[in-house]
Amino acid sequence: MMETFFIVAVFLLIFMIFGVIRIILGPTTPDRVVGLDTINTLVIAAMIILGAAYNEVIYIDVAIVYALLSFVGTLYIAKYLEGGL
Amino acid sequence: MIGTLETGYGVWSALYWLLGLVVLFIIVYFIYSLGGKTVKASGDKGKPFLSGNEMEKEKIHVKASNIYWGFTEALKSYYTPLKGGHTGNINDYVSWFVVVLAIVLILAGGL
Amino acid sequence: MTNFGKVISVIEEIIQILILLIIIATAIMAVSFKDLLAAVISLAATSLLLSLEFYILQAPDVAIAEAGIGAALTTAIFILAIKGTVRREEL
Amino acid sequence: MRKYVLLAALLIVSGFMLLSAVDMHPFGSPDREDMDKYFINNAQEEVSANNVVTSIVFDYRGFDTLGEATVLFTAVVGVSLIFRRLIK
Amino acid sequence: MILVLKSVIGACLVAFIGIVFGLLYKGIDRKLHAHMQMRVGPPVTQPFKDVRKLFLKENLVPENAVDWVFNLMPVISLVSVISILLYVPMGVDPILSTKGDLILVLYLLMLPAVCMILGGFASSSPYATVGAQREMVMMISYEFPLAVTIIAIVWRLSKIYSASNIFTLQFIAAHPLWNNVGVFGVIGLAILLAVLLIVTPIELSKIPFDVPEAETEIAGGLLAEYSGKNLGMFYISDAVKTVVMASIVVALFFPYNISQYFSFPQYVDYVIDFAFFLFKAFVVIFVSVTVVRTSFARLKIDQIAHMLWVPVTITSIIGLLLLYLDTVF
Amino acid sequence: MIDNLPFIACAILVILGLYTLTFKRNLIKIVIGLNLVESGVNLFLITLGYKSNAVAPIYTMAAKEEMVLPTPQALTLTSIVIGLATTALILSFTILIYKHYKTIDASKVRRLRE
Amino acid sequence: MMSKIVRTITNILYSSILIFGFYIIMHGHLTPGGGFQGGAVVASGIALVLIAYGYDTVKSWMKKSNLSVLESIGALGFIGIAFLGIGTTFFYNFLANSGGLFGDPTVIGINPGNLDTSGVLPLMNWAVGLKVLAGLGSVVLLMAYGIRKGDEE
Amino acid sequence: MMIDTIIYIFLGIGVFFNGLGSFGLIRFPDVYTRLHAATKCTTFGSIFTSLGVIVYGFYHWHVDSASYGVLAIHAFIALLALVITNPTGAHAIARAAHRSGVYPKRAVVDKLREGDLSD
Amino acid sequence: MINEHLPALIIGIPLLAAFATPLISKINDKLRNIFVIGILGATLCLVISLAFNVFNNGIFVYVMGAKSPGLTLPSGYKMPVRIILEVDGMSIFMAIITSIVSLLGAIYSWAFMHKETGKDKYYTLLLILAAGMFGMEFTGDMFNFFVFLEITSIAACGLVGFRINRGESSEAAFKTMVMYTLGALFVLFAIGILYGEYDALNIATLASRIRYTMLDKIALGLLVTGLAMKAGAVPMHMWVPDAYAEAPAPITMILVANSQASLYGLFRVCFTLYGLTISTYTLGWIIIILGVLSMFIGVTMALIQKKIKRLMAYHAISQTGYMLLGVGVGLAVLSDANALNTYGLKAMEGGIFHIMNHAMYKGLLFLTAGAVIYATGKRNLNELGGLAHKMKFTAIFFIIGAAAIAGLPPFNGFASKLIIYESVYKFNPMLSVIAMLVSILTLASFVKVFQSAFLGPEIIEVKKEPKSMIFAMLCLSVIIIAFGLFPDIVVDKIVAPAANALVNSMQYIAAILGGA
Amino acid sequence: MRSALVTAVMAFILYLILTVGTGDILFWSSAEIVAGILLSIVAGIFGRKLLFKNEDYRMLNPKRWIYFIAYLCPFLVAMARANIDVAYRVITGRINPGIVKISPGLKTDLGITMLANSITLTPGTLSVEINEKTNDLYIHWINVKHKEPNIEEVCNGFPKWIRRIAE
Repeated sequence: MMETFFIVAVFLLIFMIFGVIRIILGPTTPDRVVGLDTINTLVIAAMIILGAAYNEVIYIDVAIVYALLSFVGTLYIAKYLEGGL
Repeated sequence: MIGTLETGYGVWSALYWLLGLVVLFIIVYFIYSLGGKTVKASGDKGKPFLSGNEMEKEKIHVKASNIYWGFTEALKSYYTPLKGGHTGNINDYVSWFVVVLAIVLILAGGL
Repeated sequence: MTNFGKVISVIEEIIQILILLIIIATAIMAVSFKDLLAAVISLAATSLLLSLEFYILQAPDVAIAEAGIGAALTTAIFILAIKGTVRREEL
Repeated sequence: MRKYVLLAALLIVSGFMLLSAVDMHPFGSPDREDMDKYFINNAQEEVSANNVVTSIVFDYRGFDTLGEATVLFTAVVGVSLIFRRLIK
Repeated sequence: MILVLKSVIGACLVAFIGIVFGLLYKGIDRKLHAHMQMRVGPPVTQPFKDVRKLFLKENLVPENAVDWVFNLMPVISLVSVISILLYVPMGVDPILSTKGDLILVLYLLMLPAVCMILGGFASSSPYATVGAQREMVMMISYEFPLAVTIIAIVWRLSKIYSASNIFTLQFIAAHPLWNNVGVFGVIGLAILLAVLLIVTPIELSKIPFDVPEAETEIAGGLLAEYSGKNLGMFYISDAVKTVVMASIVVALFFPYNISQYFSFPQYVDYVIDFAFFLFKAFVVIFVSVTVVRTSFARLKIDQIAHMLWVPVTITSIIGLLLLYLDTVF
Repeated sequence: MIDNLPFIACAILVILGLYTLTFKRNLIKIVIGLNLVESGVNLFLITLGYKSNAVAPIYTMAAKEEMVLPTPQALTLTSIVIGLATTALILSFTILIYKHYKTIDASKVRRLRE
Repeated sequence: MMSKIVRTITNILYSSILIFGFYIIMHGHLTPGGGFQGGAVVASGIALVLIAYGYDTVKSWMKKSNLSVLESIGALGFIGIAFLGIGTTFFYNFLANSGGLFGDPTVIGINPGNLDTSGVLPLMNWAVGLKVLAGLGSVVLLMAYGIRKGDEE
Repeated sequence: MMIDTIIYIFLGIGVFFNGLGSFGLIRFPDVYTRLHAATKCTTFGSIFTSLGVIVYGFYHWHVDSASYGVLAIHAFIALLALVITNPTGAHAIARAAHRSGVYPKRAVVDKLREGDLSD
Repeated sequence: MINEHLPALIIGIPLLAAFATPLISKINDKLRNIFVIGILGATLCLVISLAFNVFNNGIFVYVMGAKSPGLTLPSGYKMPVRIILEVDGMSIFMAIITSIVSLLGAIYSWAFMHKETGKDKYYTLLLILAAGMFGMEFTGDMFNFFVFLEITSIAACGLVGFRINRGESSEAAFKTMVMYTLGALFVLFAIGILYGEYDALNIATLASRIRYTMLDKIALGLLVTGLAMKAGAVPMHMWVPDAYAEAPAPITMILVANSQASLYGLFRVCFTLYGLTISTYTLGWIIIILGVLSMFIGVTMALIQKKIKRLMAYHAISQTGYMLLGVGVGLAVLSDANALNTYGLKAMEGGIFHIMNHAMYKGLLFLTAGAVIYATGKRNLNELGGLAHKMKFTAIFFIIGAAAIAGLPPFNGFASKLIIYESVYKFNPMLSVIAMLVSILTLASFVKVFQSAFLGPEIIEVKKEPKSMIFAMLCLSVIIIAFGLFPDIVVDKIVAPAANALVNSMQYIAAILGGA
Repeated sequence: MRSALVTAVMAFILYLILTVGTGDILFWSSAEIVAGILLSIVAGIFGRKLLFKNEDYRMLNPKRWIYFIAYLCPFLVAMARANIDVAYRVITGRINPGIVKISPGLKTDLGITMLANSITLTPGTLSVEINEKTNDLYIHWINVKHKEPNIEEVCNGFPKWIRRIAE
C-alpha cells in the first residue's frame, strides 16, 4: 500500500512540471496564475497522499493549512490583476 | 604612577604635560598681557577688501568644497577612480561584498 | 523487507530530485522574469515547493510555517509592494 | 570589465558553496548527533511535551524565540514607523 | 614629587631658552640670508625689536571674526610649541624624558600649526582662509615622509635593542644609529636625513614653501588679519618652532656630544653640551632653512603637495627599504 | 543515490539569489533575490538535520523509532519568521522610495553617492 | 472589494481559519505547529478579509491601534512568562511536571498526548501566537494603508 | 483485499484526472479553457486521491488503531477546504483575467464583453 | 539573588521596556521619556555591577532555563544543550560602551526629537537596538548571536529610515537593510555549516571541536566577510555613510556602537572560535589589510565630503580601520607567544581601547552635528558658517571631539592611537606610518568642518541648543577628557582584561566545558 | 450577539472534528472540550461580523443540510460526467468556447455562491463574473451550444436544488 501512495506522489510531482511549464510559457499573467493554482492543488493532493504514506496523521495538518492559505495568495494576485486593491 | 601610560615601547603621561602646560600658560599669558589692549574693529578697519571693493558677507566665507584645493588637485589621479567607485548603486554595494567574499574565501581556504 | 524498503527509498529519492529540480526551475524563473508579477508568482511557487520539500524532509513544523508565511503572507506583501510601485522591471 | 570581474567572483563564491555542499556529510546521515539525541531522549521527561521541536523552540532555545518575537515586533514597529502620518 | 618640581622649573627655563634662542636664530638667519644676497641686512637683535613693537600696538579684531577663537589661538600656539622643548634633548637629557616620547613630540608639533590655521580661519577673511588651507594641505603632505623617517629609525633601533622606552628621544639620542648599521643602513639613514631636511623648511613654512603666507598673492595669508600682540605671539612661536625642529633633527641624527672627550666637571659638561647642541641646531637651520630659502623661488601649492606625495614619499620609502635590507644582510 | 543533491540545490539557490542581487537593477527584484538566498539557507538547515528512514521529532503516533534531528527545525522556524520580518520592512522602504523618486531602478535611486 | 462569491466564501472561511489557527496554536506542544504557525494562519485570515472586503471595511471593523496593543500584550506576556521563571533561571519552565494547570507529566514514548501537559509551553505558544497574529496582521494592514496614501496625495 | 482494490481504483482515477488536467493546461489555447482543465480536473483528481486516503484511513481505523481514523478525518477536512477554495480561486482568476483585458480566444460569444456590466 | 541573574536582566529589562513602551506612550509623552531614560539608566547600573563581578570573579556564565544559572552541562552529559550567556572581559567591555551610548542617546533625543511624530516607535526601536547589542555581546551561542544580529539590523534600519519625508532616508535604509540582511544570511549559512559538522551551536563547544577542515575554512570566510561588512570595513563600507548620514543624530551615535558590536562578533569568531586550532597568521593579515584599506580610503573620502554627517561617517569607517589594525596584529601573532607578549597584546589593547574611545568621541561629534542640523536645518557644509558666534558650547564640544578623533594630546584618541603606533610598528613599520598619516588626514578634514561650519562670518540664523542636548554632549566630553588624562587606569582595569579574554580562549571554553 | 454565538457553535463543531480521538468522553478529552469552548467563543466574537453579517440564520435549519447532502449525489454525478467530457476535449482538442449569461433567479448570497461554485466545479463551465445587483452569472462555457442558453443546459438543474437548500 505504501509504495502505491509514493508512486502516486511521483505522478503528481511529474504533473507539477506541466504547471511549471505553464508558468514559464504563459503568455499572460492569468495563465501563470492558473499554473500556480494547479501546482497548489497538486501539492495539497501530494501532501495528503504522503501523509498517508508516512502513516502520520499530524502531517495532514500541513495540507489543511496549505489548502486554506494558498487561496489567499491566489486572491491577492487576482485582485491585483483586477486593478483594485 | 597614575596617569602614565606605558605602551611597551614608549610612554606618555598627560598629567605632567598638563602641568607644564599650565605653567607655560601662566608665563605666556603674562607676556601676552604685556601687549596693547584688544579692540573689536568696526567700520572699514575690520573688513576684508578685494581689489578695493568691499565683499559681501556670504562671499567672505570660503565654501567647504573649495577648501584643500591643492591637495585634491595634486592627487587627482587617486581621487577620480575613488569617487567613481562610490556609485551609490546597491548592486555595486553587493558586488563589492561578493568580491571580498571571493577573495577572503580564497585566502582563508588556503588555496 | 529490504527489497520493499529499497523500493520506497528509491521512490523517495526520485520525489526529492523532482522537487529540487522544480524548486530550482521556479527560482530561475523568479530571477529571470521581467514582469515582477510573474516573478512573484514564481517565488510563490518556489516557496510552495520548498514547503513540500520540508514536508518530505520530515519537518512538518517548518512546512506549516513556510506554507503560512511563504504562500500567503509573503505573496500578499509582495503584491502590495508591487501595487505601491510599478509592475514592469525596466521603468 | 566590471561584469567579468563580478562573474569571476560569483563563480569563485559558487565554487566554494558547491564545495561546501559536496564536503558536507552525506545526505541523510549526520556525522554526530549528540546534542539532538539529548533533545529527543529527554524532551518528554524534562518539558513533558510531545513535540520535540516545540520543546526546543520554547524551552531549550526559548531565548532564540524571544529574539525572534522581538524581530517580528521590531519589523512591525518599523513598518508602522514608515507608514505613520507626518502631521499629528 | 621631584618630577613635579622639575617640570615646573623646567617649564620656566624652557620658555626662556626657547624664546630667546628662537628669536636669536631668526636674527642670524636673516643676517646670513642678507649676506648671501649681497646685502647688509638687519642687526641680529632685530626680531626682539620687532616683537617689542608688535606688543606696543593695539590688537585689532576684525568685524566678522570669531573673537574667542581668534584671540585664544596665538596663546595656545606659543604654549604648546614651548611645551615640546620639555621632551627634546638639548645637549642634556630632556626634562620630562620619562613622560613622553617621539610620537608625542610629532603630535605636539602639529598643535601650533593647527592653532595658526584655526586662527587664520577664525579671522574670516578670504585671504587668511586661503592661506590657512594651504598650510593645512602642506601639513597633510609632509606627514607621510616624516612618519616614515621616524618610524624607520625607531624600527631599526628596535631590531637592535629591546628596551621598553625606545620611542623616547632620550633613548634615541643615547643610541645613535649610525654606529650600528651596515652599508645599506648608512645609505638609508642618509636618505632619511635628506628627507627630514626637506621636510623641515616645509614644516616651518619658509621660502620656497611659504605659500600660506605668500605676501604677493594673498597679502600675508593666514596672518593677514592679525596684528599687535597676537601677531607677536605667532612670531615668537614660529621662532621657537624653528628651534624645536632643529633639535629634533639633531636628536635623531646627530646626537653626539663632545663633552665626553674632555674631563671637565659635570656642570661644565652640561654647558659645553648645550653649547654644542646650539651649534648643531644652528648648522641644521642654516642648511635646511637659510640656504634653501635663498636659492629657490616659491612653489605653487599643488606642486608642493605633489612633490611631497610622490617623489619625497618614494624617497623615504626607499630609505626604509634600505634600512630593512640592512637587517636582512 | 542522490548523494548531496539537496545540499547542492541549496548552494544553487544561494548563488541565484546572489546573482539577482548583483545584476538585477530593480529594487523588488533585489528583494526577491534576498528571499531566494534565505530560502536556500533555510533548506540547507533543514537538510542538515535529515536522517534517512526517520520520522519527524514528534511523539504523536509516530510509527518508527528513529527521528530526524530537531534542532535545525527549531532554527529554521526562527529564520523563516526573521525572513518575513525583513521582507516586510524592506518592501515598505521600497514603496516609500517609489513615492519619493518615482522609480525603483537601482541605477536611478542613488542620490547618496561619493 | 472582490465579487460576491469571494466574499461569501471568505465569510465561511474566516471563522474556520480562525478556529484552525487557534487549534494549531493550542496544540503546539502535541502536533506540528505552535505560536508562529497558528499566528501566521490567523494573520492570513486577516489578509483574506482585507483582500475580499477592501481596506476601508476592515478598518471600520478593527483598529490598527488595537492590533498594536494586542501585539504589545503578546510580547509582554511572552517575556513576562520568561521572567516568571527567574526564581530559578530566566526562561525556566516552572510549570512543567508541577501538577497544576498544564502541569501534568506526559507519558513517555509514543502517544497522542494530553493537552494539559508541558508547563509554560502552551502559555508561551499563546503569547507568541497573539503577538504574531497581531503583528503580521498589522503589517498587512499597514502596507495596504501605505500604498493607499500614495493614491490620496 | 476489496478495500485495497477500491483504494487502487480511487488513486488511479485521481492520477488520471490530475494528469488530464495538467495536460490540458499545456494543450488548451487560452486562460479560460486552461482554467477548465487545470482547476476542475485537478480538483476532481485530488478529490479521488484524497478519497483513497480517506477510505484507507477508515478501513484501518477498524483494523489497526484510532490514529488512522484521525488521519481520515483530517484528510477529509483538507479535502473540504480544497473543494471550497478551488472554484472560488478559479472564479477570481477568471474574473481578474477578464477585467485585465484577457479575452477568450476563438470565442463564439462573449456576453460579458458586449454586456452591460459596469461597476 | 539578583546578582546571579544579571546578564539575563540586562538583556531582558530593555526588551520588556521596549514591549511596554507603545502602551506607556499612549498615556503621556513625558512619562514615556522618563521611563525610557530610567530603564537605560538602570541598565547602566546593572552593567556596571556585572562589570565588577566579572573583573573580580572571572567569566560569568548564565544558562537560560536550566535548574540553576551555573549548570552548564546537563547531568551526565559532555556538552551544553541550552542557550548560555557567557560574559567575559571583552563582552562586558562592549556592554559598558553600549549602555553609556544608548543612555546618552536617549537623553539627547528628548529635546532633539521633540517636534517629530512617531516618537513612541522611535523609543521602542531605540530600546530594542540597545537590547539587541547587549544580546550580541553577551551570548555564547552562535545562532543566538545571529538572532540578535538580525534584531539590531532591523531596528537600526527602521531608525535609519525614520525621516520618511526625505527620500534619501528611505534609500539609505533600503541599502543598509539589503547589506545587513545579506551579511546576516551568510553568517547563518556559516552557522549551518558548523552545526552540520559538529552538531553544536555553543561557541565554546564548537571551539573545542573544530578540526579546521575545508568546511571550517569556508565557514570562517563567510563569517569574517559578513561581520566585517556589518562593521563597515572597506570595500564593503558604502552603506555606512548612507546610513549614518541619514539617521537622526542620537541614532547615528548608537549605530556606531552597533557596528562595534559586530566588530566584537568578528573578534569573537577569529579569536575564540578559530584561535585555538589554526595558525591565525593569514587571518590576521586579512583583517589587517581590511583595516588599512578602511583607514586610508575612509579618510581620503572623508576629506572631500560636503555633508557634515557624511563626512563624519567616513571617519567612522576610517577609525574602524584602527581597531581592525590593532586587533589584527594581535591575531596575526596569536600563535607566537613571544611576539604576542612583546607587542601583540599591546596592539590588541590599543585596538580595543580605540573601540571605546571611538564610540565616545564619534558619538560626541555626531551629537554636535545633530545640534548643528537642529539649529540651522542645513546639512550641507557649503551652506553653513559662523556658528561659533552663537553656539559656543557646541563649538567647544566639537573642538574636543575633533581633537580626540585626530589624536591630539591630551584627549583619549591620542592615548589609544599611541598604543597602536608604538606596537604595530614592530610587526610592520609601514602599518604604523599609514596609521599616523590617516591621523593627520583626519585632523585636516575636521579642521575643514570647523572652518566651514563654525568659523567665518555669521551668515545664517541659528536656534539655541536645548539643555538635554548640551547635557549629553557634556557627559561625553567629560568621559573623553577623563580617559585622555588617565588612560593607564582605563587600560589596566577595563581594556587589558578584555584583551586577555580574547587571547585566552581556553578560559572561555573551560568556563563552559569545565577544564577541557 | 446571536451571530457570535452561532459562529462560536460552528467553530466548536469544527474544533471537535479536528481534535477527534483525543480522549474518552466520546472521542474527546475534557481538556480539549474546555479549550474548544473557550477558543470557539473567541473565534465567534472575532468572526461574528462576517459569517452572519446579514443576520440570516436560515442555514441553521437541519432540513437544509439534509438537502445539501442529498444534493451532493446529483452534483457528483454531473461532475463526473462533465469531467469525462472535458477529458474527451483535452485529448481531442475540440472546443467551442464562449461566455454566456444566465439568470438563475437566486436571491441569497449563499445560494448564488453555491451555484457559482457548483458551476465552476463542474468542468466545462466556469463562472467568470457576477452581477452584484441582479445575481446574473456570466459563464464561460467550453462547448457553447446556444448563444442564449437556458439554465438547464448549463447547470444541470442545480438551481432547483440550491433553491431548496439556501432560500
